[in-house]
Amino acid sequence: MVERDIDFKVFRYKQGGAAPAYQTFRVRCDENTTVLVALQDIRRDQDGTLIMRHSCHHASCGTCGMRINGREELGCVVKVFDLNTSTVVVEPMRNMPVISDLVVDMGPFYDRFNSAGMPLMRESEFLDEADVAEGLEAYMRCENCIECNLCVSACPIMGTDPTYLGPAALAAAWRVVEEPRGLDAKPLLDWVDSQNGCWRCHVAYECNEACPSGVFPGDKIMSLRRELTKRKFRRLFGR
Amino acid sequence: MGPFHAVIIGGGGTGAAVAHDLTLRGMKVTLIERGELTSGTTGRHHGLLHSGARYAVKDKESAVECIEENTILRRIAPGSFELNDGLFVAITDEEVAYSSEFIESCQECGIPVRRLTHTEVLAREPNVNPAIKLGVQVPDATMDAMRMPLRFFATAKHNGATIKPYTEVVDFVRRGNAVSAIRVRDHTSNKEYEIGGDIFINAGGAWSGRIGAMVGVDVPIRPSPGVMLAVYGRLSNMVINRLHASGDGDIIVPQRALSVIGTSSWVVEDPDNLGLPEDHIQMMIHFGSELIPAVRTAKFRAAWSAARPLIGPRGADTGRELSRTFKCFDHIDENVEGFVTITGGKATTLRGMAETTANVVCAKLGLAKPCQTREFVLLPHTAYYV
Amino acid sequence: MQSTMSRRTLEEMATRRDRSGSLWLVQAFSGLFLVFILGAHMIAHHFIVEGGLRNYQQVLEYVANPVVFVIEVLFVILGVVHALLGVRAIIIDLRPSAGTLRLVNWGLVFFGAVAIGYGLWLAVALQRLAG
Amino acid sequence: MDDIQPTTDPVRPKAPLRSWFDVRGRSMSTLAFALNRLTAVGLTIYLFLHLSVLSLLVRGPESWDSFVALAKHPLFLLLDVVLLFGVVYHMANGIRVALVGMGVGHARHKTLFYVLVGIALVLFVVGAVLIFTG
Repeated sequence: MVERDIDFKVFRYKQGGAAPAYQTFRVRCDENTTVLVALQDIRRDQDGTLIMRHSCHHASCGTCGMRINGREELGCVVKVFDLNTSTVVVEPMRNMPVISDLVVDMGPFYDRFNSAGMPLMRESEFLDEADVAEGLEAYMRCENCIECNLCVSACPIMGTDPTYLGPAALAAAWRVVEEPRGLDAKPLLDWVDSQNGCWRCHVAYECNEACPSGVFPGDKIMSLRRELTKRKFRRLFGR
Repeated sequence: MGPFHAVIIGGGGTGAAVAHDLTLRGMKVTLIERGELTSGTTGRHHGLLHSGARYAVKDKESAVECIEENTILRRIAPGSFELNDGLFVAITDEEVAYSSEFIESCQECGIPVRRLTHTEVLAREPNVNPAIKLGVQVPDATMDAMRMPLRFFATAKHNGATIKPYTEVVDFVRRGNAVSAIRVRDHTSNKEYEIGGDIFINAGGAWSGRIGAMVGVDVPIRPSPGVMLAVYGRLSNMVINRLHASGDGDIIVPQRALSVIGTSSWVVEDPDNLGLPEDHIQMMIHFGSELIPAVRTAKFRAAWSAARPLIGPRGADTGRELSRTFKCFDHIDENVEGFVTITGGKATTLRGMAETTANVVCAKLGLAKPCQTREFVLLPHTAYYV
Repeated sequence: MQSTMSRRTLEEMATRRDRSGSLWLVQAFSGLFLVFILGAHMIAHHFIVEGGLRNYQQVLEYVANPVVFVIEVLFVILGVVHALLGVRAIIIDLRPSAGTLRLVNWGLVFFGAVAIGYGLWLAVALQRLAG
Repeated sequence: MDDIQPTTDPVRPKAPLRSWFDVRGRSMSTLAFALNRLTAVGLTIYLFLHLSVLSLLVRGPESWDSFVALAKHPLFLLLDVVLLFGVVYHMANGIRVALVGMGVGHARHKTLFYVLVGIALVLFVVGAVLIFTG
């Protein structure tokens, strides 16, 4: 297997310490080495104080969101050789407070969901399939959104105004509007029908580009807007 | 004197459940984890909520633990699972012959089973290898390997536990033969400080041997990694297992929009250095495609290794021969007071491991508080962040 | 690790849950109309006449045409509305406080009214001049 | 590094100009957005300049015709070309944003962009030639 030395230019920051700076580490990589594995190798062999978030290592948990060469990515599924650069720049996500190194505080991400005032985040969805195994009502699966924050990091509007609800929360809102499952979606539509809601989006579609999990928040924001436009026109012309 | 203070080292599923259990029993709890929560083995397994059927023939103790905990977890963590059951499929005649022993053993362990014919299996799971001869349906499920344990952290936190990720233990402080404090380094600020406590619980999983060594006790842990492969697409809705005594690449777990194929097994010394043998990835594709042929053509998503914390003597070489049960060690046997280790086990049994540990801890401290975690419905994972 | 969004930010989110978001729709529709009107305006004024621009007399004759008059009036109204809504969108992205935003809103309404009023006056005056 | 927030404090917004116009590593749509905003500012300034210049008409033929003479200077025509680009681009991208933003054809927003901006560029080239030769 081919092996090569790759330089990783990593964002470093410790609370109460020196100003943030980049530190470069040289790591031996092979074809299977992902950026996350390389970072773990750095922690093991070169600097035990380097910290990052990670858990599942296969793009299912959404913890290892970071910026790799400027793009929002999950470190666990980006192979170093696929980047085709001899230096890989690794930085924490944007639009979030950085706790240390590559670790951001996910609090604001969840705060936005909670400001809806109704259950917004779905854990699982039911699948429509005729032949279901005995003893089960329907097959079910976990929702696509893995709450990785990459869309929030990529969004240019989020970068100027944290009061924007942001792509992740809006996408979750659309899931409820699309499939209310007994919930009244009206208050939710009212919630997103605001200056900080779905109208705030400027259609830069960075969220779609960044989404690693097939949620495509940009499309869902547009779907919310279509729904609201219809509603407004209906109201304008007396339903 | 206030409540006893328990300090838990290790923020995986076990530590999470121990923190939850002990807070419910009224103790003051501090948990430290050197990295992100669930960043060791916990988040990284294939996400199977075991029915226990996998162990029914050879390891009844584990099988019974699994089915009991499986039932409890469905009750206390609703929403964290894809409850689609599992299928054990027999492909060879040998496996068909094995099926009666398998079904009997499952029944002995209290695992509900249903035998399905070739046609029934393919009607439910059309992607499964059409050469299969029969299937056995068991109550397996897919779990969200990171969010389910996070619910234990969330609940513990809301009940008063202090959870400190990015905090690594660097030394133990002893008073006489008792551990009286740990010295930790906070990696977010590079500051070191001490945390005192009445009892110290080593929940380091595959790393628990290393933590034990810092205190000078021997934890017989064998970090035993396995390789997993994730491909795009849900190739099945039920968990598909090979109906044989356990082996490599014999399970496919659908998870969100992915399918995870697992797993292999070997033994390493350093749980931080697992590697990712290319031949094991190929093995997953090879054996996985025997279960579901589409594995061969499915688009690659990720391949990774995770270290099981198996209990066993030195000298084990593949880890397959080791039991998957768990054990709580009170190191008073080695003349160390105030230090217990909980290790072994698996994600499915995390609550049970915590119950056992908390029982040991309470007995040591003379605290007569019963376990409440069997019925306590956990907060959603999002509660951890607010 | 107990740091979530500040109470102030959350309150800000709550108070700013106003309906003005759908002004975007006005922006979009005025924009779509402008495509036609501005298209007509530009072609008529700059690409039909020899030399690109009309002299004084040509302009007056042109504006005397009632269809052109209506188009120009519509253009002034839609153009000003579209432009000022755009300015407002940009200002909102600069995170004004609720008070500043109120001030901006009134300022833009005033400015818009003046601009439209001026445009209408100009159109009428030119038509008068044309006789 | 300036757009990272090394703090545990609540999210502090960074300079908006950077967020809007730093298109390094961003996708086509951010470029489209940045350009849209840039042309918007230009066109707004132009609109009000244009309106005020028109007041020359009321002052009589001399002032207007001397302005027309000035407007035919090549440098002025160059500015016209820049303006034309702003208009056609803002128009084409605006149509896309309006449609997509109302949930019309958002699944094919990229195709929409290339088609509309393609048309706009053709209009621009034709217009630019006309400005100098017409």
